Amino acid sequence: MYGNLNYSSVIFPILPQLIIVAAIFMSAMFDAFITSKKWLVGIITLLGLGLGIVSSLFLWGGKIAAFSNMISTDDFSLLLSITVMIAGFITVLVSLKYVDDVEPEAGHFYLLILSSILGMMFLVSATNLIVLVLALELMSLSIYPLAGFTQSRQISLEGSMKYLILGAFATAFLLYGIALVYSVLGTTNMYTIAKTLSDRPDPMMNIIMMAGVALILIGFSFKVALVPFHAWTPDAYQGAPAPVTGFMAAAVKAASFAAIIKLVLIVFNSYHVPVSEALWWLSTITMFTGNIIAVLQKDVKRMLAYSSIAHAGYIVVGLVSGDAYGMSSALFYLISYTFTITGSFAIITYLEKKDGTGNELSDYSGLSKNHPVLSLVMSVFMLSLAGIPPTAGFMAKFYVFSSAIKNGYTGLAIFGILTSVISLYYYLRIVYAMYFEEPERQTSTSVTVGISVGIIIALWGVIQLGIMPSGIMSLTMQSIQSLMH
Amino acid sequence: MSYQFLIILSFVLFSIGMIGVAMRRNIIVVLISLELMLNAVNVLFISASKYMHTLDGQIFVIMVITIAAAETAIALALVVRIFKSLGIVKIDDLKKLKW
Amino acid sequence: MELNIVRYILLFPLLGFLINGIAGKKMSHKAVGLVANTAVFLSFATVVYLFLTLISQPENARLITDTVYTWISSGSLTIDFKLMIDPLTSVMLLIVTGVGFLIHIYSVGYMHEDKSYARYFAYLNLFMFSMLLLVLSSNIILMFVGWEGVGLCSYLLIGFWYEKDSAANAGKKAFITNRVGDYAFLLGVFLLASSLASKGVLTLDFAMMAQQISLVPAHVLTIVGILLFIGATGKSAQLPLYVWLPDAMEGPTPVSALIHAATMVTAGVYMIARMNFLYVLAPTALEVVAIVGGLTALYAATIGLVQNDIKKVLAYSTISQLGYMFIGVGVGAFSAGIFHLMTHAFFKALLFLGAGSVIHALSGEQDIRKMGGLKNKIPVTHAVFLAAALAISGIPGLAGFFSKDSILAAAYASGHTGIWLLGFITALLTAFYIFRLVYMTFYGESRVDKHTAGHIHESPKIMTVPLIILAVLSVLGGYIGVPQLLGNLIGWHGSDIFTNYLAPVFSSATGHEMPVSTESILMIASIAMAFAGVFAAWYIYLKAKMKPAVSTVQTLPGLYNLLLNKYYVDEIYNTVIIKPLMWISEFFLWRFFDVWIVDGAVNGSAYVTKWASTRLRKIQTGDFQAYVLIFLIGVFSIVAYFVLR
Amino acid sequence: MGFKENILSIIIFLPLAGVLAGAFINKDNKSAIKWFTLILTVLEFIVSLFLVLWFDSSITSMQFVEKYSWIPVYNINYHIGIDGLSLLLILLTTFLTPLVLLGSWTYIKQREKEYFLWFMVLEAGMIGVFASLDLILFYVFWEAMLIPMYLIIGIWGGPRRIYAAVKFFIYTMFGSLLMLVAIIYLYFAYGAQTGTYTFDLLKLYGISLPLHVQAWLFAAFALSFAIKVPLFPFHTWLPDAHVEAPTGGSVILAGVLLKMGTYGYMRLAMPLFPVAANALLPYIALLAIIGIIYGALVAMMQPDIKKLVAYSSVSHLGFVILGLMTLNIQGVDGGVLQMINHGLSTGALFLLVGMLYERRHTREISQFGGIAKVMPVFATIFMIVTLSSIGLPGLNGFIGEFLILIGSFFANPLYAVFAGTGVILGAVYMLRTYQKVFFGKITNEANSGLKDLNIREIIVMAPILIMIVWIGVYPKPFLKIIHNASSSYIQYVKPQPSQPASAGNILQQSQMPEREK
Amino acid sequence: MIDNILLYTVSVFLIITYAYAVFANNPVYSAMAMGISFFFTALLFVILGAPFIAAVQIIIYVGAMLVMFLFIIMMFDLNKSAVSPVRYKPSTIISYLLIMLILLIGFYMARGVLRMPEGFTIRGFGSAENIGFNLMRNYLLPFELASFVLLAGVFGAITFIRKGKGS
Repeated sequence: MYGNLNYSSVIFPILPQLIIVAAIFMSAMFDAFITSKKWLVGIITLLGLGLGIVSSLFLWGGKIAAFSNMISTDDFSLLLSITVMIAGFITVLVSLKYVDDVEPEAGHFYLLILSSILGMMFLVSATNLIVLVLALELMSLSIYPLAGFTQSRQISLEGSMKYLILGAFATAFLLYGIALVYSVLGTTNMYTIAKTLSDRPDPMMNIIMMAGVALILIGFSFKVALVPFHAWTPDAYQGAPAPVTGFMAAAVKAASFAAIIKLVLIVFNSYHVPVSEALWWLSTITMFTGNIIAVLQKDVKRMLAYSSIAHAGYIVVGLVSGDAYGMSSALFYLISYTFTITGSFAIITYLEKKDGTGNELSDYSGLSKNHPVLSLVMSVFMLSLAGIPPTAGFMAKFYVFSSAIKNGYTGLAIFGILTSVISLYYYLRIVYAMYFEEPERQTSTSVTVGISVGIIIALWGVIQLGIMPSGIMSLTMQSIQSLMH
Repeated sequence: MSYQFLIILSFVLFSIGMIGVAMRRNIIVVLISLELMLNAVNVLFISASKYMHTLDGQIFVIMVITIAAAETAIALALVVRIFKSLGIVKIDDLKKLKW
Repeated sequence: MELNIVRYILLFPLLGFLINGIAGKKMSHKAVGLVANTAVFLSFATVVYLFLTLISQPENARLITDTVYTWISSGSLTIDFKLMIDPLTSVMLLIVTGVGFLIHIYSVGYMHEDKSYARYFAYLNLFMFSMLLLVLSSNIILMFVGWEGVGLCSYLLIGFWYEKDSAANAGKKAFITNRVGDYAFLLGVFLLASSLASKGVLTLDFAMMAQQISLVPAHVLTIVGILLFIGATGKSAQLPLYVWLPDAMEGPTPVSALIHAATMVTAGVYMIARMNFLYVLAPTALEVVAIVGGLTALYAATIGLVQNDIKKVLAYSTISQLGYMFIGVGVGAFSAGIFHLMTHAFFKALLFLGAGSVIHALSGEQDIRKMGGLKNKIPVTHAVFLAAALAISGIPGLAGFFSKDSILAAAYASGHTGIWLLGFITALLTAFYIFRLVYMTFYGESRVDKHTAGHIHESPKIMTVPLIILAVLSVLGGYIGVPQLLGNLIGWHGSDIFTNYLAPVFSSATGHEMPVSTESILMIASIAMAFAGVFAAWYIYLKAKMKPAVSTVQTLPGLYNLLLNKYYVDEIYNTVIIKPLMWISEFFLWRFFDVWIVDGAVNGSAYVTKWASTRLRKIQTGDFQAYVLIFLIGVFSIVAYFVLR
Repeated sequence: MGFKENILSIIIFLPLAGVLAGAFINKDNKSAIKWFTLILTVLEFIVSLFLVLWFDSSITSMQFVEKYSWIPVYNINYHIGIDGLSLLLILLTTFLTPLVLLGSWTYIKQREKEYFLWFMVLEAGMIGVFASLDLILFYVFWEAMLIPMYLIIGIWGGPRRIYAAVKFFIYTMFGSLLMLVAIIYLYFAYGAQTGTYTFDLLKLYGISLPLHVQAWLFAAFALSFAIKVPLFPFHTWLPDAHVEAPTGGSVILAGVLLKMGTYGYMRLAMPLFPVAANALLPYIALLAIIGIIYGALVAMMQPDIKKLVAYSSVSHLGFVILGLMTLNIQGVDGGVLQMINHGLSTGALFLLVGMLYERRHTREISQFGGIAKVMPVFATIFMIVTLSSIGLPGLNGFIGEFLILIGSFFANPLYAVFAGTGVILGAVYMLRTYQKVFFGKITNEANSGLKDLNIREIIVMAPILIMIVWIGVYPKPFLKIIHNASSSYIQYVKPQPSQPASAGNILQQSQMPEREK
Repeated sequence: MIDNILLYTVSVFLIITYAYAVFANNPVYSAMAMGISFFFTALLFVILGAPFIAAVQIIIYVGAMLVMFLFIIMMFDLNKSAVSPVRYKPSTIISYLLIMLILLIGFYMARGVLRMPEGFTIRGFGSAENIGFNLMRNYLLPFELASFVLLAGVFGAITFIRKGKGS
């Protein structure tokens, strides 16, 4: 009775996920057997991630629904899986030495990374709310401990604690929202929901339904840190160990935004009017608050936390416009942001001292004296964050704002532009700390292989997307298309 | 018995949990309130599944319980750690990170 | 007729300038002087040659042109680097190169111990170049190049001894005052050009303009004429822009002779003569020219009465003589104006050079109250100076007489009695102040202080020879323009060679006839005036040992001081224009507007951002409950938005 | 792919290649770096001379055009090409850069390698701006070029360099970002109108939009360029940037960067939105005139030479903009020529001031006096440059100012009447300064020992002086190059002669035929 | 009828226990109250025809979580340290008000619900067999994922419990 499962049809769609699972078990075993030199575990992880990327490339182009429509593997999910896996890849590369320095014998760091990536991969491919929630939780529950991973630091624990409780709180809201939707429609399958909604002659404005949609939106807005659900972000980012912060900023954002895109574009398409109106407000508030508060930050990680809030706002600008064009622009932004932010945090990781200090702006002054190349690269990342050509950040902003203008949200675009002028100030702040000020401390340690490789990958991404963005742009478009039918 | 009543019930329960999270200082109690909120969600799911005649609700509840369990595990571990290394049990004593 | 050698007139001084300017420091004084003088002499020779070829032409075909290249070409506006020589030009050329050459020679002696000798001659050659360009140019823009070029040279040469602040200031003053004039000049040119353009012909070439000028409405021409004339007042030191010329005496004396007496300052007169085709169609403008000229003549003469600096006296006399010239052109007697320009060039250059020789003799003393009785110590200088003085005061038979008389006659004939009267009085004053100068310098007992008195010496040959030549010119120069009236007495028809020679250029100008009787009366009257002036000077300053002068000063000191301080014009300009402008620029525009408004706006926005940041970050109190609160606010508002919309 | 076909790309990317190569030179081997960069930039200049060689000034269309697909998704192309305007500005860039490098030979005491390499990056960026015909490509170069300038000011600048650099960067960025929005809007508007979505400048010229839309878009462009120029109320960043920047920086800033603003007006803002341009033209002209007088007056009172020159730039650039606003051939020709002139003379002024600063380490005018005695050569050169900058006939400044003034007189006599006062004031402040610095007795002992220019510095100045005299004496070739560019600019912007014939119009028609040939 | 009475009584008790759990001063009491509330919830589930879930509820919540809570509380006797359970400061007051508002909206929502289907129970709908069968078929993937969630929980717990070099 249980026998007639067609295994190929089971294994194929989730091949990348399975590879990650395998990686998890492998590295768990290594972790158990190796007492020191945990970076070997990291190597396994890298292997797993590499294979995962390859396999997802191998699956590219098809659209397979599996597990009785629990998930569907399509270009959208694959593109985002690759993105998060790259983010994870860079993060692991960066933390190889870091983990051994900060928390020796803590090999399960890599396990947590892997399991969160697993969660993200299911999150982006889920077509059923159950899977969605489970994946989300898998991701979050692996991130909370990562955020508090360096227990020697009070701020780390504190950030993790706040993140955890608020996260659980948000999850409760999300679940309640789903429950409300379910209580009206009686199904949790996304496509069914979309169909039932669109079949109604009137886009059903049932109040419970609306509340459910709102709560679901809130649940995810929390994950991507839109104001006013951003409160955890600065604390968690500042507290978390540098590589993890990068990972959070890049991968978690990407995956959660993917989920939002799916919900907005597919599931609640019938509600796009109220949804995009709400998003309009959220994005304006977010861009404004994030950039304004970041201006005076002294701690680089905290500054980048606020900046990541602001960037979430810019991505939402893409969502506001609501059509495939805008969505793909948001995707592009996510990808470019992933490269940029992981790269920046690779450098921050390198500069962070064992006791977690070394993130003050003053620690960056005169960096270009000792590390000309490093500071040059850092400036490139900063300029990319600020959206100055020829970097990925510019192309991303260009894409997003053009989508907004195309759909008649010129005001939003102008507002975004103005806030990004503000953002220019604090990104330049880092640049001129590195170039114009006199060095206060000597960082003599040389850059490790892992970090340098990670930086190189990130830099490649930033430049590539900045100068030859066409390929990725079409990919994002294509993946959005694959999502829509 | 009416569907509306059940929904309202779940909502009331959820809100009480919410109040708890919003106002209790003791981390443990905050966690308890979170559990209660999730439980309220479960109530809604079950009643919905009764009225919708679909099993998704009930399955969902199982998953929610699982999630709750895992969450609590981590949370409590973290509480222990914080208590041991910082001696803090009141959540608003965690104020090192601000601005 | 097209002759390519015209350009050589310009080329030689330019070469001289370049050689002396670049290599001069290395070369010996002799070499420098040689280069400079040869350059000028060569161009003088070329001029003479061309002059001969010109007069060999028939009356109506006296025109030599030389198109070097197209200078500016923008759209339909093309400005050629084109030179032309017609009778008017040829006269100017002869004056400029001739007098210029003499002054060059003189300078060799005068400047011989100056350390920046090469620089001096480089500038001088550059000046020759610019002046010749001004004269030769066949279109008004090219003329403007020369116009500004001479301005530059005068700036450089006035400030030649730049270590003296007074010199540097004088130079700057000259340049800027001229700029004011040039501004008006350019506007005039633009107005002319645009009004021609609106008729479909855009040209700035004199000949072309002369043909098309009739297309332009009269009132426009009047404005153009006045604007151009303002330019002329700047260059030729007329009211109200004359202020720079007296200060210009800071420069070396030969420079004053060449630039500020003989050539440059007459550029304005030349320009108006050149533009006669325009002015005859704009009588109002001519009116203005004549009136300003007359007023200036009298005004400057009055100031000249009381000045004690020998060069200052001559400076004011120059201004007043220029006024005469403007009267001449202003009443439409262009040839008379030019004639006076020529004679004035001779005797005024002579006066300056003579003064220079005196100063040279007294080793730098310029105050005539510290002179006197030099007659026998420096006889040659005295002689030539006297000749020039007689010439300028219009004693019959000398150059000045003929030119001045023809101007006055023309003024009267054209019915400008008032202007004639101004000129008439000025004649008296001229004779008076110039002989005051002569007597106080050369006659009476010496007031020279002792140690200079020791080594008073006559200037060397190289300086005196040019003086003598100029003296001859200022005595005989007038006979090429003998008024027809006198010509008739000796039965010499066409005695006024000069006017006839220039006639083709001024064909458009209409001469006025008047009865022989009136003319002869006028002539006698002015002769009387001249003698009166001379006699008055003799009586006051020689016979009565200046007691009358002193007593006059005592009786009305106000008037005396007014004159002595040049009617306080400099002070007025200073307080009315310069000071306020500076104040506004510094305290309003810069320190207030730029700093507080323009800059403040930008910095202000930065401050606002920072302020907002400090306020806004306060919501991030590390307090968990606060976070939950913010969260709940968000939840509430969004749910409310969705549910209640 | 051939030298002649891709010469523009070669000119753009040669410096960048040089930077890549130069990055491998050991940073302690200073002379090697200096020589390397100098030789490379000279080579660059030589290559750019081929442009002149092959430039056909008789055809109106763009030349040396290269077009490769860059971002097909958006139909963004790597589309470059030049006309007379761009040609001259590119030449100016390649001409000034080596001189600047030679000029900063010994002045830069720290981090030479970065300095010289950044300058080559800067050069590439500037040339790219002048060459690109695709709006996005233009924008990319436009902003990419800010970064090297930011660093040059910030690292090697004066005491308040950070303030100046940040102000420069953010203020410029503010304008250009608004322009970006306008560009994108234009893209979609054109697409909606014609169905083909493109950023191709030459295509976009054809677009016709309702006035209010045009007005907004034009405002965005105009603001961005006005900040760059800088037009009167937007000049606040200029004095700071100039004063704080190192000599080389100031030279390039004044010489080339400011021209990008005027270039923007002529290439983008005006021709893209002719209707709005014509509507707003008087106001821009007004600002330009205010700038002329204001700049001159404020410059007159400055105690710091560099600041004085900076404000004088405001005045001169006012002339340029005024020329562009006249919309008749003389004015526009003059405007373009004046861009070059200002680049030369103000660039030279900054070089000279730098030389003085290197000797005395102060720029306070009151600190000097009587310099002419100890530094005759320097004084002479300074005098020539001063004269050129106050527009003395026979030097380059005059040609430009004359054409601009006569053009503006044709457009509207009042323009010339007010702008003309700038000529007087220019003489006032330049000569005052010159007198205070060079004339009089040496009062300050520190000045008595000053050395006159050494041979290197003379070599730096010589080419500029030659150009100054050349343009002044024989400007025809330059005007010839400019002519087609400016006449087609006028054609784009000028409302076709429906409105009453002004002098300008007639000039326009009178020289139409010669454009056909 | 019986159902209704049962339902209402259960819900009343549920609310009471909830309230007590949230407002009790002593964490131990809160925990106990939570446990009791879970019992009532289970009861409710049974009424609503989900016996299996009810069982799971009892087993996991009461059997695992409650014990865990109590264990932690006892181990570090956190109950002592909880002095003033509720803080009355502006933020709290505001949140009170907000929550009241939300409650109002909630009732408004509930009132707005139209055309509610009539509830009736199919035999064995919520039975262990049915659910188990479905878990193994349609819901295989969530089931597996749940296991990973728990795994992640384990990792997380390890992270914090193990002797880091910080402590």
